[in-house]
Amino acid sequence: MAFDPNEPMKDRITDIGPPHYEQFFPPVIKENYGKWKYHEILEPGVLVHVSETGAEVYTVRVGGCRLMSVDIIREICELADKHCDGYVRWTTRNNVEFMVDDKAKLQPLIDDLRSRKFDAGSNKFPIGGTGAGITNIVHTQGWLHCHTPAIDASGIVKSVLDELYDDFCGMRMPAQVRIALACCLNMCGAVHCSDIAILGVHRKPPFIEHDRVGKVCEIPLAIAACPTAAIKPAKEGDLKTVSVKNERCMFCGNCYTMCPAMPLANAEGDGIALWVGGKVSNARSVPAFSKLAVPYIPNEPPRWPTTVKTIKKIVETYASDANRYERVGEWIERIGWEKFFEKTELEFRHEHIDDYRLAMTTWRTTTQFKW
Amino acid sequence: MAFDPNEPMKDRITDIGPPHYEQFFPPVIKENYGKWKYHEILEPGVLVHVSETGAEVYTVRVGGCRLMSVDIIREICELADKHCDGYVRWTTRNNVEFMVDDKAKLQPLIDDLRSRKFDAGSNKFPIGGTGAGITNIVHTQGWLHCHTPAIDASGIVKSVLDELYDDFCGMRMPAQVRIALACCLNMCGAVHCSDIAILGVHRKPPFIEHDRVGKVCEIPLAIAACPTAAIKPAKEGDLKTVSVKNERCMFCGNCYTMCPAMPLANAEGDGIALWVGGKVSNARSVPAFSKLAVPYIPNEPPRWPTTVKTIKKIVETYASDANRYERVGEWIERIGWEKFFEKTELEFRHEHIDDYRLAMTTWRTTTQFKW
Amino acid sequence: MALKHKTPLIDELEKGPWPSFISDIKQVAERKPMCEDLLGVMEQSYMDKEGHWKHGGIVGVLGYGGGVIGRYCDRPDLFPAVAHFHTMRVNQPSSKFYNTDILRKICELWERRGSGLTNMHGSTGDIILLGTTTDELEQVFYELTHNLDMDLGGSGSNLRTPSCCLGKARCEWSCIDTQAITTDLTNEYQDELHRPAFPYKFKFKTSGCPNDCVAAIARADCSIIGTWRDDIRIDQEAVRAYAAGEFAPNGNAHGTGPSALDVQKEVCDLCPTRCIDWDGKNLKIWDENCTRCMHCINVMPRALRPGTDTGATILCGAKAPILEGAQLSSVIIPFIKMEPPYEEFKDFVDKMWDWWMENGKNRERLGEQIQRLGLREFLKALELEPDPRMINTPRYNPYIFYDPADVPGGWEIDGVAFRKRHQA
Amino acid sequence: MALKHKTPLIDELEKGPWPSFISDIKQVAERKPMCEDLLGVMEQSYMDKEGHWKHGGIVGVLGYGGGVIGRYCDRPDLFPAVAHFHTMRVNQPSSKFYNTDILRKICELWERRGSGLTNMHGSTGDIILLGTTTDELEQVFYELTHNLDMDLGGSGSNLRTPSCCLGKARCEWSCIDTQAITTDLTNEYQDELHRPAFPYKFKFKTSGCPNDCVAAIARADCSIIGTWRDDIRIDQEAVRAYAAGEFAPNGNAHGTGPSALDVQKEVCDLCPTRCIDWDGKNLKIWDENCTRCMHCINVMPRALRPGTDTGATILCGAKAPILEGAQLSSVIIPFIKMEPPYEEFKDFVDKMWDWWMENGKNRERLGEQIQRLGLREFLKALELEPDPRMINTPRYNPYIFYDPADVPGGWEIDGVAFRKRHQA
Ligand code: SRM
Ligand code: SRM
Ligand code: SRM
Ligand code: SRM
Ligand code: SF4
Ligand code: SF4
Ligand code: SF4
Ligand code: SF4
Ligand code: SF4
Ligand code: SF4
Ligand code: SF4
Ligand code: SF4
Repeated sequence: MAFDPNEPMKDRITDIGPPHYEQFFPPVIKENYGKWKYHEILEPGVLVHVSETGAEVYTVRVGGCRLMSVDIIREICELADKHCDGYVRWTTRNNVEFMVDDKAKLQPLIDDLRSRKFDAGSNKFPIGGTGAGITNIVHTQGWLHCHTPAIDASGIVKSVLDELYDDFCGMRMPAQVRIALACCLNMCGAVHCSDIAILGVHRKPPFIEHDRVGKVCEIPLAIAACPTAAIKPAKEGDLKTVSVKNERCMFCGNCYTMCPAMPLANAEGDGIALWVGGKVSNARSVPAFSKLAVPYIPNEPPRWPTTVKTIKKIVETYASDANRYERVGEWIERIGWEKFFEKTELEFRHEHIDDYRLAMTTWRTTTQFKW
Repeated sequence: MAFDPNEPMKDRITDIGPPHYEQFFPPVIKENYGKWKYHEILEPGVLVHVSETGAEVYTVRVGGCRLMSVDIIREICELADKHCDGYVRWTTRNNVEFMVDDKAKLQPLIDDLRSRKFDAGSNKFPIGGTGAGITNIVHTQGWLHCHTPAIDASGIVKSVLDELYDDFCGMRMPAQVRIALACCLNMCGAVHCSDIAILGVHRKPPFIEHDRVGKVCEIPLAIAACPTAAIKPAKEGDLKTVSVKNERCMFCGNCYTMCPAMPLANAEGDGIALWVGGKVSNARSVPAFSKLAVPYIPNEPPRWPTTVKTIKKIVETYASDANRYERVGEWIERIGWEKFFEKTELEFRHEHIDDYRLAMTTWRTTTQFKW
Repeated sequence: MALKHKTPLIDELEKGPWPSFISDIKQVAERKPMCEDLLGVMEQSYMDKEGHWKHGGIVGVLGYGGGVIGRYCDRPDLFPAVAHFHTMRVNQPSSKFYNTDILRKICELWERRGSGLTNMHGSTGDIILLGTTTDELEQVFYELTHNLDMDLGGSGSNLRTPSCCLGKARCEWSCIDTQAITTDLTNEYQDELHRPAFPYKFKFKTSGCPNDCVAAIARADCSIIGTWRDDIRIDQEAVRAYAAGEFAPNGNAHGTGPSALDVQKEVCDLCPTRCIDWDGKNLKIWDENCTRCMHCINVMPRALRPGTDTGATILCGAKAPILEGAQLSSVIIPFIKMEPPYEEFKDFVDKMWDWWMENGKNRERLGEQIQRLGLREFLKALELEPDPRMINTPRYNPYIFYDPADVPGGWEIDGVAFRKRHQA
Repeated sequence: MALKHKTPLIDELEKGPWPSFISDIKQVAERKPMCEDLLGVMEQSYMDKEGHWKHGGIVGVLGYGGGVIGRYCDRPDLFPAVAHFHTMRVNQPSSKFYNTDILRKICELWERRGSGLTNMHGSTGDIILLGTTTDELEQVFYELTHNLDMDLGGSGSNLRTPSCCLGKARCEWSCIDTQAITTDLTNEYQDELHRPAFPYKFKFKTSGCPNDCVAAIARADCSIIGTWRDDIRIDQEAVRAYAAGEFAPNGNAHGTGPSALDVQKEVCDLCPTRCIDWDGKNLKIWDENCTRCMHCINVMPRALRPGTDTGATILCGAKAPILEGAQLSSVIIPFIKMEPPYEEFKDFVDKMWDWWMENGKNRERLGEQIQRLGLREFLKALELEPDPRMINTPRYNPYIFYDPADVPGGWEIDGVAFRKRHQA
């Protein structure tokens, strides 16, 4: 049976929702559901969970490009069939997890995973992403699919993870380090609460295609889209259009989301801002936003060397200076921002000082600071 | 020589500023200026400061009504002449300090101060206000002099300090406790950063005397005065006046400050809100605002029993529960607000939840809380 | 086989140890022109330092208001195979376990009717089928529903695909049945998910415990996070074993292997409420002061476990920065039992949505609406009592909107009587 | 002697141990009708639960735009002696030491020409002469300036009377000469103090050290707070003496007398940056991590002292809630030497006021203006470089106003070239 365009409603099935998760559980998972007692990381990327029933499940976590072709998924299937009775899962950060219910099955799986490489040389299934290491970079579409990006996504992630590869496969960090990337201020992902966040930023206000605005945009929506009320209705000759008060624009791109005739992508304007010290977990300290570390780094395709180097510097400074269990933000909280900038040798600039709605809550209202 | 109203500018002296402080320093202060080495509180209200030169100065601090008649000032002068070579000072919290440069002079001074009482029985010069005790209540004018108060000032202060008298004369608190009172939201004093703050609040919107507004107010100023933009220009018949959107009014009284034809004082509406946990010093924790503890207590002249009782309860809970050196705010920070309300048996109400500009920064964005 | 476009820049991304998405795409590009042209678009972007996708048009499947993101190339002259390149969001099974059967079916379908490229998974949690043409959309949908028992996820101003951590499936700490909750909510609210009727998007995310492995508190308009109300379970012998170095601390997250744990320093001193005492023999937790931050449990998984009176904390309002700035979710229900059929919770959801839809401005997220109208108004609509657990601190500004119902005479002042007492 | 009005309510305030202001006023009321009627007004207010003072009128002395607060009773029919009851603010000597000679002169003057009641002192720091009639104002001013060498303080939209802690006069911790600074600024800015030219009021307050005994950080548009840049001075022997119980901890603030101080618990563990080590013999402070919070010094005044490279931190913007909410002052100059003639500081003040006056809206405090226009603009006007010490945290919202000067081509986008690269 196939879809018949002439009778689109025929046999139509809707609103069935996702397939039930339980059918995809490997037997050991199903049988021990809710009975797990403790876990241990045997080596980076390899976990064992032990059940109250005595059962054990061994998990091997591998780094995934979350951009996956059917070929690589099929290769994952092949591995899963071979080692894992045909089951596999993805984590919330786009890693792939292979599970076996017997220690004996573990090493063959690991060996198999390690052996697979792309022709050009990169690993297909790097093992790691556990514990006090650097796990996969959560990211978004970038130049590969979206219409509002200021930067690419996958290419930057690849470049950064090549540099941090050993820390994906290791656990020498003081605590877990979560890196995320979003290609524009929409922040599709939790970059606003990441240990290190890579954010695409524009730096030029939208240019307005007056001849198109009236045709392709709903002007009131474009005006309402601007958080700083920089957009006003305007006329160009007979055309109903809008004008932008450039001094008020902080390049959020929300106008472009509502109105395609106001593009702001630009090779010279766009680039990367780095943010640090966010977290999500409630462990020890409360969830926190990431704060600005570097206001701007130019787009440097194909390998983004300045971004990569700067992140590496932050990671190494953190690794050598933080206490065990201290997330990046907890570390900075302890040493103070003045020391963070000193130790990482990053420049403190006017962009670091907030000037949006809650700005005053970020100023230092005490004589407590360090020299 | 005296002022001649017919020749007001004759011999006029202006802009001479305050008399130079140095002429008022007792010799021991002048000689040891900048040379003090350490101090000790000998007993509540009695300090010794020791100089690098070996000199000592003994200070006896007494609680003052800062509302002082010339009679009591003259009595202070009499004491200063008798014991202190004619010098005396006031502290930043309106206590009076008598200083002697010899331990031998101390006890006679203390005895003399203790002996003096008003005919009706109250002490003229209670000794105390030092260290981990409760010092004088900083306050404002109230019904005695100001035009915008929601409460009296001196009478409430007297009632509260009668109750807390032993703690003015003692030092059993975990840390210093600073209480302040302001009779309206203008907050003339540091009540916004006090361990315990007593604040006069209105609860009825201004009523508008339409026949006077145009005459006695500058309408644009009255409109601009409203933080929530509740005031709009209006017409009553021919009269230019204003209207108030009552739902938007949060009773700040700023419109009345600008426009006498918009009074909001009202026996049934007005009363007291209590705030806790503010501090000013940078010691250990950073300066902090006081937070709402009790949204409303009716005015209960002449002795404000509910206010007095509530403050006493907060003080006693703090005294028995906090660690040494812990200010009220530091204590609450440690135990959490849920425990504060539980332990003090105060009701948590909708008024406690902020709804002004920075409100969202006060919400709890973590799963961390106590049962 | 030589590909259509020269791609010297992105070829650089084949180097290095991390899996190369370029190498992966190239595998498929050898047989799929769409992928060939996609590589061309990427190379073009790498040269221009600007993306080459047009503002999305509205495309979709009949009767659904979401699930498809329209996408067109702005250089169809150069890259005709990706002139259309729409994305389909397929609702993932909760917590993303699969068998190879379903995965292979997806691959087969998407190789046939799409680009052969996916995101496993999208940030919201969907399986993203990346790139197809308009005419394929209905076909894919038909096959998905008929042959794969799968359905589309959300996009647009509607409920978005709920997601969750793996919870009880493989984690010892889960206080709630994350998969069950997520699947139940997804099914219950199919209409909201597929037919946009909201002011803007709305997301549910569910984590089994406060470690929040699905980042619910940062990314969901309604965050459901497992917790407990009773005492942390302690196995004193295991604590002593940690101290003695018999186990690896923190589940060996630091790769130390079994090694003596300084319980005082690494557990007690890092407890945010300092509510743990360790005398070298026994661990005492003053649970009344515990904020269930998980730290001690994380460090000693073999000795400590969450309590057994479990449920969830419900927090609302998280979102990304657009428009009014980013928000984390705030505590709305400190504790709720989350057991099927989740009636109390769904009752809460209904009230929440009613309020939001009634008062919501276009493109106003729930969190922004709570900001604009006040947490108090939100609680009123939910018929919930204020609780200090909802706030970090009571207000410090004195601008209180007193309720006229609490004031004798309400908002009225008798002006005539006033002026009798007070001359003007 | 029986007073004019029956005052049963306020008579209750004569009871209890704390000094009774009613008893005090009554002393004077026996000979001064103003005080008699003032007691009547108070009693009336206690009955009505409403104050009885009218909105202040503008009264003052010639050539000055402040220093007098006009006040009229709203029941002159009942209380004629206080129909006028204006307040005069007299600039106190810095840190409020007096000799009895000057105090007696004040008393004599105010008994003769005013109510005989004062506030010692007003919240801003002035001597408040409470209550006189309009015709006495010039007389009092004349006598103050001619006979007492005293002058009026501030009120209205001008500089307010600066005030300070007693600092080096009797405190071992003062890092700056608080009195000297306060007196110098007061004299330097007499014009600003007496002739309103500002958008609103402006306050200076100066504390000798971070304990901030004059609450500068909470109450001054410009807070000057003493601090140091080098190391805390340690007398190791004295530390050991504290540990051994030879001294009273915290200057005996807890009334414990000499008693063993648990240095680890009461000092090291309470240090906010945990930068103190104590091995039972020696105290080591890692000064590079010290934030000069004063705690350790407060607890062991005989062992620790601030460093010797002293100066001040300048913070700006504190104010009460009206209009935009209360603010604490924020760090603007982390460190400045404060030595006469304070040129660098005054240069800063001039720039600050220029900016404020140029941009200030009516009734906008400096702190509110910084809020409205941004700290960055303020720093620019001051020609100060941004410093992380000015903020608690860098911005977390991504709404950055990038400077077009830093962007190639500034704000311009070449639309034609863009559309060549990208089809619409
Ligand atoms: C598999 C996964 C859940 C899933 O449903 O897919 C998962 C699984 C586990 N997490 Fe997680 N977490 C997973 C995403 C997260 C996230 C979400 C995220 O990063 O986007 C967080 C919040 C991160 C944050 O705060 O920014 C998260 C914060 C934690 C924490 C708290 C750590 C902390 O100190 O802040 C723990 C406890 C620990 O590691 O000690 C934890 C612990 C665990 C444990 C040990 C739970 C258990 O007993 O099984 C699991 C193995 C940990 C490991 O990898 O070392 N998990 N964990 C996710 C793996 C992501 C990946 O592939 O890298
Ligand atoms: C006399 C006075 C200064 C003046 O110029 O008049 C003063 C004098 C001293 N203060 Fe103060 N402080 C004075 C107001 C303040 C204020 C301002 C206020 O309360 O409005 C503060 C900030 C209060 C706040 O944080 O809310 C203040 C915060 C401190 C602190 C920090 C305490 C803390 O832990 O937060 C210390 C250190 C200590 O006590 O250990 C201190 C210490 C001292 C010392 C010990 C300094 C010294 O070595 O001489 C003095 C005697 C303390 C005592 O009374 O126990 N002084 N002190 C003020 C007396 C007020 C009164 O009559 O009660
Ligand atoms: C595909 C995905 C990114 C990805 O690579 O994974 C995505 C892609 C887009 N998001 Fe998103 N968002 C995606 C998850 C998110 C998340 C993360 C999450 O859901 O956990 C967020 C942050 C959380 C939140 O909801 O606030 C997110 C916050 C936004 C926003 C800002 C919303 C806000 O209130 O601040 C926009 C802008 C908008 O809605 O106009 C947006 C808009 C968009 C649009 C539709 C672009 C637009 O302006 O209309 C993107 C289409 C890209 C494309 O062409 O493929 N996307 N978006 C994610 C959805 C995949 C999935 O269904 O699984
Ligand atoms: C006398 C005094 C209270 C006292 O009992 O000590 C006082 C009394 C008045 N203050 Fe004040 N303020 C006094 C110190 C303060 C302080 C504390 C300080 O200076 O350290 C503050 C808080 C700090 C600040 O400046 O923000 C203060 C914040 C206000 C405000 C709110 C200003 C704001 O920006 O939020 C107003 C309202 C206004 O300016 O319109 C105000 C207005 C007033 C007026 C003039 C009433 C009015 O609405 O015009 C009061 C006249 C009372 C009267 O009739 O006697 N007063 N006022 C203080 C001045 C005495 C002195 O010179 O020594
Ligand atoms: S972050 Fe921005 S550019 Fe990237 S996928 Fe989301 S909406 Fe598109
Ligand atoms: S980019 Fe943002 S700030 Fe700039 S005009 Fe557009 S909506 Fe406004
Ligand atoms: S707080 Fe209000 S009522 Fe009290 S003196 Fe100040 S302005 Fe007047
Ligand atoms: S009292 Fe305040 S909020 Fe109410 S109308 Fe007046 S200015 Fe506005
Ligand atoms: S959130 Fe808690 S229950 Fe869920 S996977 Fe993470 S640690 Fe386990
Ligand atoms: S869960 Fe957190 S708060 Fe509770 S006892 Fe353990 S470490 Fe302390
Ligand atoms: S602020 Fe510092 S210098 Fe001034 S009196 Fe207080 S403790 Fe002494
Ligand atoms: S002054 Fe404060 S921060 Fe510095 S060492 Fe002492 S206690 Fe620590």
